[in-house]
Amino acid sequence: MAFAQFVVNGLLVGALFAAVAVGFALIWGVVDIINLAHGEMVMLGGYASYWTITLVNGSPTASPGLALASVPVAVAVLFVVGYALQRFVVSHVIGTDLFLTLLVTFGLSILIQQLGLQAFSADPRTISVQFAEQSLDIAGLVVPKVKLIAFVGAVALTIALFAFMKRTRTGRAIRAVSQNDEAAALVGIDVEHVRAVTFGLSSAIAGGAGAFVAMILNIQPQMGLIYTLKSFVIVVFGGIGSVPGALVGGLLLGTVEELTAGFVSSKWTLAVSFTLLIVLLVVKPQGLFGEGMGGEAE
Amino acid sequence: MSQPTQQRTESDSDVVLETQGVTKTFGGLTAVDDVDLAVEAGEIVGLIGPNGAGKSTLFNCITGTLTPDDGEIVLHGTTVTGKPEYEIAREGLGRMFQHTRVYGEMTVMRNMLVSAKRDGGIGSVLRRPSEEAREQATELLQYVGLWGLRDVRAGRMSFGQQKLLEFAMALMAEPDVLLMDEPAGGINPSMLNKLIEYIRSANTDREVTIFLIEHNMDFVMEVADRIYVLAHGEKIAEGPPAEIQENDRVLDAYLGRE
Amino acid sequence: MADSNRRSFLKLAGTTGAIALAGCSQQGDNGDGGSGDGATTASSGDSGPQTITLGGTMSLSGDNADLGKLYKQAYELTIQRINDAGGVEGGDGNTYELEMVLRDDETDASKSKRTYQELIDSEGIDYLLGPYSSTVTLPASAVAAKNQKPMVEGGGASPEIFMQDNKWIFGLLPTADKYALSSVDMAKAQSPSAETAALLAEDDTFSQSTAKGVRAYMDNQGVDLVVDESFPSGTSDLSTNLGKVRDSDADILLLAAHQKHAIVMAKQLESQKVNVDMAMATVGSLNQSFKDETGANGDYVYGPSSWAINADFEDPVYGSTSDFASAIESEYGNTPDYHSAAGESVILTYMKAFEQVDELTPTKVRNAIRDIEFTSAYGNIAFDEKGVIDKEMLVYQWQPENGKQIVWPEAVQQSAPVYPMPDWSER
Amino acid sequence: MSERGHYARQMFAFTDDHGWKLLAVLAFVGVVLPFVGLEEGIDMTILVELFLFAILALSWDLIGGQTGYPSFGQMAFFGVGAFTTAILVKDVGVAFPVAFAVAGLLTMLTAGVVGAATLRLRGGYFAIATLGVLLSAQQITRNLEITGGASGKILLDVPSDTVFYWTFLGLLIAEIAVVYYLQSTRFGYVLNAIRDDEGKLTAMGVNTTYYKTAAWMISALFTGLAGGSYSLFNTFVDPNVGYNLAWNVEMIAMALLGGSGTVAGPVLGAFGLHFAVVKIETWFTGWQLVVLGAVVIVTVIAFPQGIVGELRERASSMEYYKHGGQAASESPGGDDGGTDTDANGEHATDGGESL
Repeated sequence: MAFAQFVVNGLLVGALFAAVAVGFALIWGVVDIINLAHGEMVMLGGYASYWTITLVNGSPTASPGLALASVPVAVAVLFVVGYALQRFVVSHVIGTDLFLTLLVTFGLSILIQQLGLQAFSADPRTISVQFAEQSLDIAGLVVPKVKLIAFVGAVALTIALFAFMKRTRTGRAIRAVSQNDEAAALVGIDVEHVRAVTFGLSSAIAGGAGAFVAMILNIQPQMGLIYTLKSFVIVVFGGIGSVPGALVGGLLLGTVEELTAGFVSSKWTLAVSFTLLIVLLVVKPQGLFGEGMGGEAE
Repeated sequence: MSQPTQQRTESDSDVVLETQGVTKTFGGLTAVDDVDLAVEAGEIVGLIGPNGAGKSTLFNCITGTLTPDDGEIVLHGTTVTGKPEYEIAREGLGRMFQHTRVYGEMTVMRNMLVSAKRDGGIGSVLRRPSEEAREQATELLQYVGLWGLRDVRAGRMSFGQQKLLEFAMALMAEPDVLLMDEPAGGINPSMLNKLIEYIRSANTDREVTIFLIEHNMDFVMEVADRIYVLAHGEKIAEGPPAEIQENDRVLDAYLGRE
Repeated sequence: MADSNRRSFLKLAGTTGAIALAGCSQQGDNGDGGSGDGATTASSGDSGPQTITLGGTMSLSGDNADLGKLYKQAYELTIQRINDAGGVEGGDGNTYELEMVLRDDETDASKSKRTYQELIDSEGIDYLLGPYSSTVTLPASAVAAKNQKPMVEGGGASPEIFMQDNKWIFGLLPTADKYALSSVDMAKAQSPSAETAALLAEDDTFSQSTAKGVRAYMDNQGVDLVVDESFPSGTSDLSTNLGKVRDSDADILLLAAHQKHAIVMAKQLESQKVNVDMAMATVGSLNQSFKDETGANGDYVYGPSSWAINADFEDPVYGSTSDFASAIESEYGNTPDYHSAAGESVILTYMKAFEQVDELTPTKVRNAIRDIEFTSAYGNIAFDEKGVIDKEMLVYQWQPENGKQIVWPEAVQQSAPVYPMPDWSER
Repeated sequence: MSERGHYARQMFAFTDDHGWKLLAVLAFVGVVLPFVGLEEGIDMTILVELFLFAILALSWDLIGGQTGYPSFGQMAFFGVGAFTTAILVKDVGVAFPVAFAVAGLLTMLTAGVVGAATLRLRGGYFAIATLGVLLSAQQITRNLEITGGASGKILLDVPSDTVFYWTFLGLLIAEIAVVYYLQSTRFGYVLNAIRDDEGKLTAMGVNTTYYKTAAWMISALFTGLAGGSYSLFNTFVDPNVGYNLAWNVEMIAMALLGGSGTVAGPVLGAFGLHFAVVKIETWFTGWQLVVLGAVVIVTVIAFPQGIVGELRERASSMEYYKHGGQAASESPGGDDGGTDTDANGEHATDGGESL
């Protein structure tokens, strides 16, 4: 029973990590940027949702409907933020040395974090979702309602992204750019625009995840780093650049962490996931699911 | 083993490079299928075949980049199959790549010096390159006409210049056998004759046995003493250029008649 | 707080550094700016009142900026009030205005050595304000000792700071190992008396010190520790640990961590169906922002404080504790907590010491601080031989009817604790 | 790595000269300063930090810039060194020089083990694996008894700042000398060739494993020795100080902004950026990180090849055209090959192996 409970805890929170990491993987796969400011997108998404609710209700307490309605706001705001960042900043270092892109996104990360600090103060904030703090009892397992909502929401975001990539013209253009940007340019795709859209999508999904983080946990200007680091682990689990791999990787990371917390001790959770990251890279660099899954969404 | 090997037993002492029944498959597709061939000292041997015939895969098996699923690679009479790539190279096997590869951010001179055959033990690694190496590099650069560019970053030069540099680098290592993957590819016609001259003189003056893949038929027919033909991973013909040009199976393979 | 003089001094210091970098030998003019007891305090020259500059670093950005802000407010307002009232009447007969140079250490312990050295040498500061958080305070206190400058701090509570035989450091917070003790006392005294406890501790210096202190204490008091878990600061979700608490049937839950985790605990107690008689968090559970964010889930949660906002202490600058509280509130719009009060008393400690010395030197001021005894908005200020204030923690509880109430010790309580906390099914 | 980044790493004849001059000036000034009035205090502290960051940037550059293995976890070695001396000096009671030596040895050993596992990975994979090493080292240290756990180690009974001034100065001079010397040897050539095209080098008969492992270990040695001195200098080390994630990025920024793949670049980059950080902290208190973030972004975008690299690329261009450029070895009019260069030549050497 304990085992099942830990797995459930892991999956519930893992879906959020997954939604964050999916964006990270997308931008890595398509634009070839390791975005160290990705965690900050989660943070901004959380605040977008928080302030939307506060604006409507006067306090960060929301009915489940309003809470859910704030998610698209976060998604939209972060899409614009991501699009602009790519267009005006990151595009300058596309295709250069790996570390130049790392430095620029690192610079963005501290810049956004510190501006967030000035704008929002360092106080942690959280959204209270009415009637949703209680738990369901499913076969003896404790399943918090708000986490269930977030779980479904995070998975839905991921699937929406996946469908977007598969079904829409823009999605196809993104895949074309990821496979061969020069060829894509030759067939008339505006590569710069597509990259910016990809950055926007990546940030948007992270922002949506951030809204859910604000509901089930809390948000703070400095919260981003840990999400960026977890995204690294997840992306390695799932295979670098793979969107579906990131989803599975996120669920897996959540589960591994909660099992570690449950059966060993919570103080070892991060040590275990970072060590797993190294081991996996050394033993199976293509990720747990091999190239098969990786190829699809790229 | 298979027949060709036995046929040439009397001349075995002259064979420097030999493949015996080499087979390589990738996920069910057989790229190289039971190929026997032998290159004798002092020869210039061509390897031709339509696209996807398995020529580059065979090269990669010989150099140790890939490990064959079956068969043996014999260099100077010793089996080298399964050895690491760098060890095979040290036994006298040089290689030039299809896409020219030089060390783009190093100067031309350093490209040459780093390609020199290593002499001595660990200590020599921690010393400045020897005078002999410098002289040899100077001579080779003058020979291929790049001496004036010795202090230029190699990646800055034109494709043709890089190709010449790669050739000079290959000679710098003093190989016994040099594998060249499409040396004439991407070179403008005016340079082609120069290249033939360089290859010939390397072969005669420096006693380098040359084994080359080539798509440019005029080029290969002119330069090679002997030619092997691969199609669909199998060896379908071998012989002097004149014979190969007359060979029906070769024509079929190239024209897609089967 | 910056005047033009300081700016130009600073530029000069910058130039010196640049010259050193360029490799020229213009080094003779530094190093004598602030060393030794006889050094003069930075003065604004002319004929105006003399000034004493206090200097230090604070977590103005970085992980603890929320608390760093409280100190900064208290420092600034107190200095302003002192100057408005005519300044400090020095024991040497002069009147001094106070100034302050406050740098940002980002709660980064690798910054404090250089920054404090810079304050001493380049800014000529003789009287140091301590930083926030134990990790930053440790190297900073070593700089103070080495340069023989007193440092009064209201933000570093790890007992290790005061175990180094450092005669120059004075702390206004009870040490971290004491933070959770009075909560245990309280739970022991209730009916039913607490017999088992769960302890969840963040893995930072401060929280680990707190955990260590309370662990030993509970062992001593015969409280059985049934869950004892640490978690990385980066952990965002406590549900598995709270699940352990639920399954262990512990009577009380102690969370040694900061506000971020206090909020997560308050939210997840309900969803994880944890019913304990007492749930307390060591830091961050008593701010108004904690209650604002957690709403009804924050009800009944306990927290320790070294200070009571409604206590009635006399204060030489503000008048009384409540005057101090309302001054901060009207100036900055947020309610002060014990961090603010400790910050205020850092300044007052210096003021009192300056008043008592016949000559303003770091050593004399340090000696005066050792023997100091006065009352401020924070309470009675006096230091033990290690340099720590002798204070016990009060225990507060958020009560749905009355708001935040002192519930322990009984002698000063405003309301009786609602103990046990009601089960979630009954709320 | 490709296009713009690589301009930073060429024309070594030019650097040889630079390294020599830098070494001479630094050694002279560094040694003379204490005799003309440099005393313990803020100037010495800042100088020690400048030396420290120069050591770190140069260490990173040896593996990241010269060898092209983009380490993103170099601070792991700093932490190993820092905690080794902290434990040895405080808990075992050995003298600083002994602890210093042990720290160096232990760091090299660690690098050997880590390198055996990770140096097979390329590009981004290697970067993440090394980041993983740093992060798990930090987490593990946090949970160990011997390292003082989250509370770290307080080290008050340590040598004076002057001792550390000489230690860091000596380390920096030694490192510049080592890197400068290695650049002119076959070893140095091989490292650069590994960066440019490791596959080619292997095909030419070089066992690259030895070379890159050796480079990694030398780089780790200097990082570890710097860490080993720093924990005592700082009088305090905990997992956040020893495995400082901000420094992990700063040292790379310093190397790249100065001009990676050179001797002078990382050293000057470290001096410049750290000095800027010190000033920014004083001038923009509370907003310092905002300014720092903006400075990093703007500098990277404005000078992608680093400051020294910028000078270098100009020198290389002049050299090429001085000797006739493309025409040097090709018959007139035959410029087909030339246009091919950027499309094929560059990508084959630069883009082929990354990620």
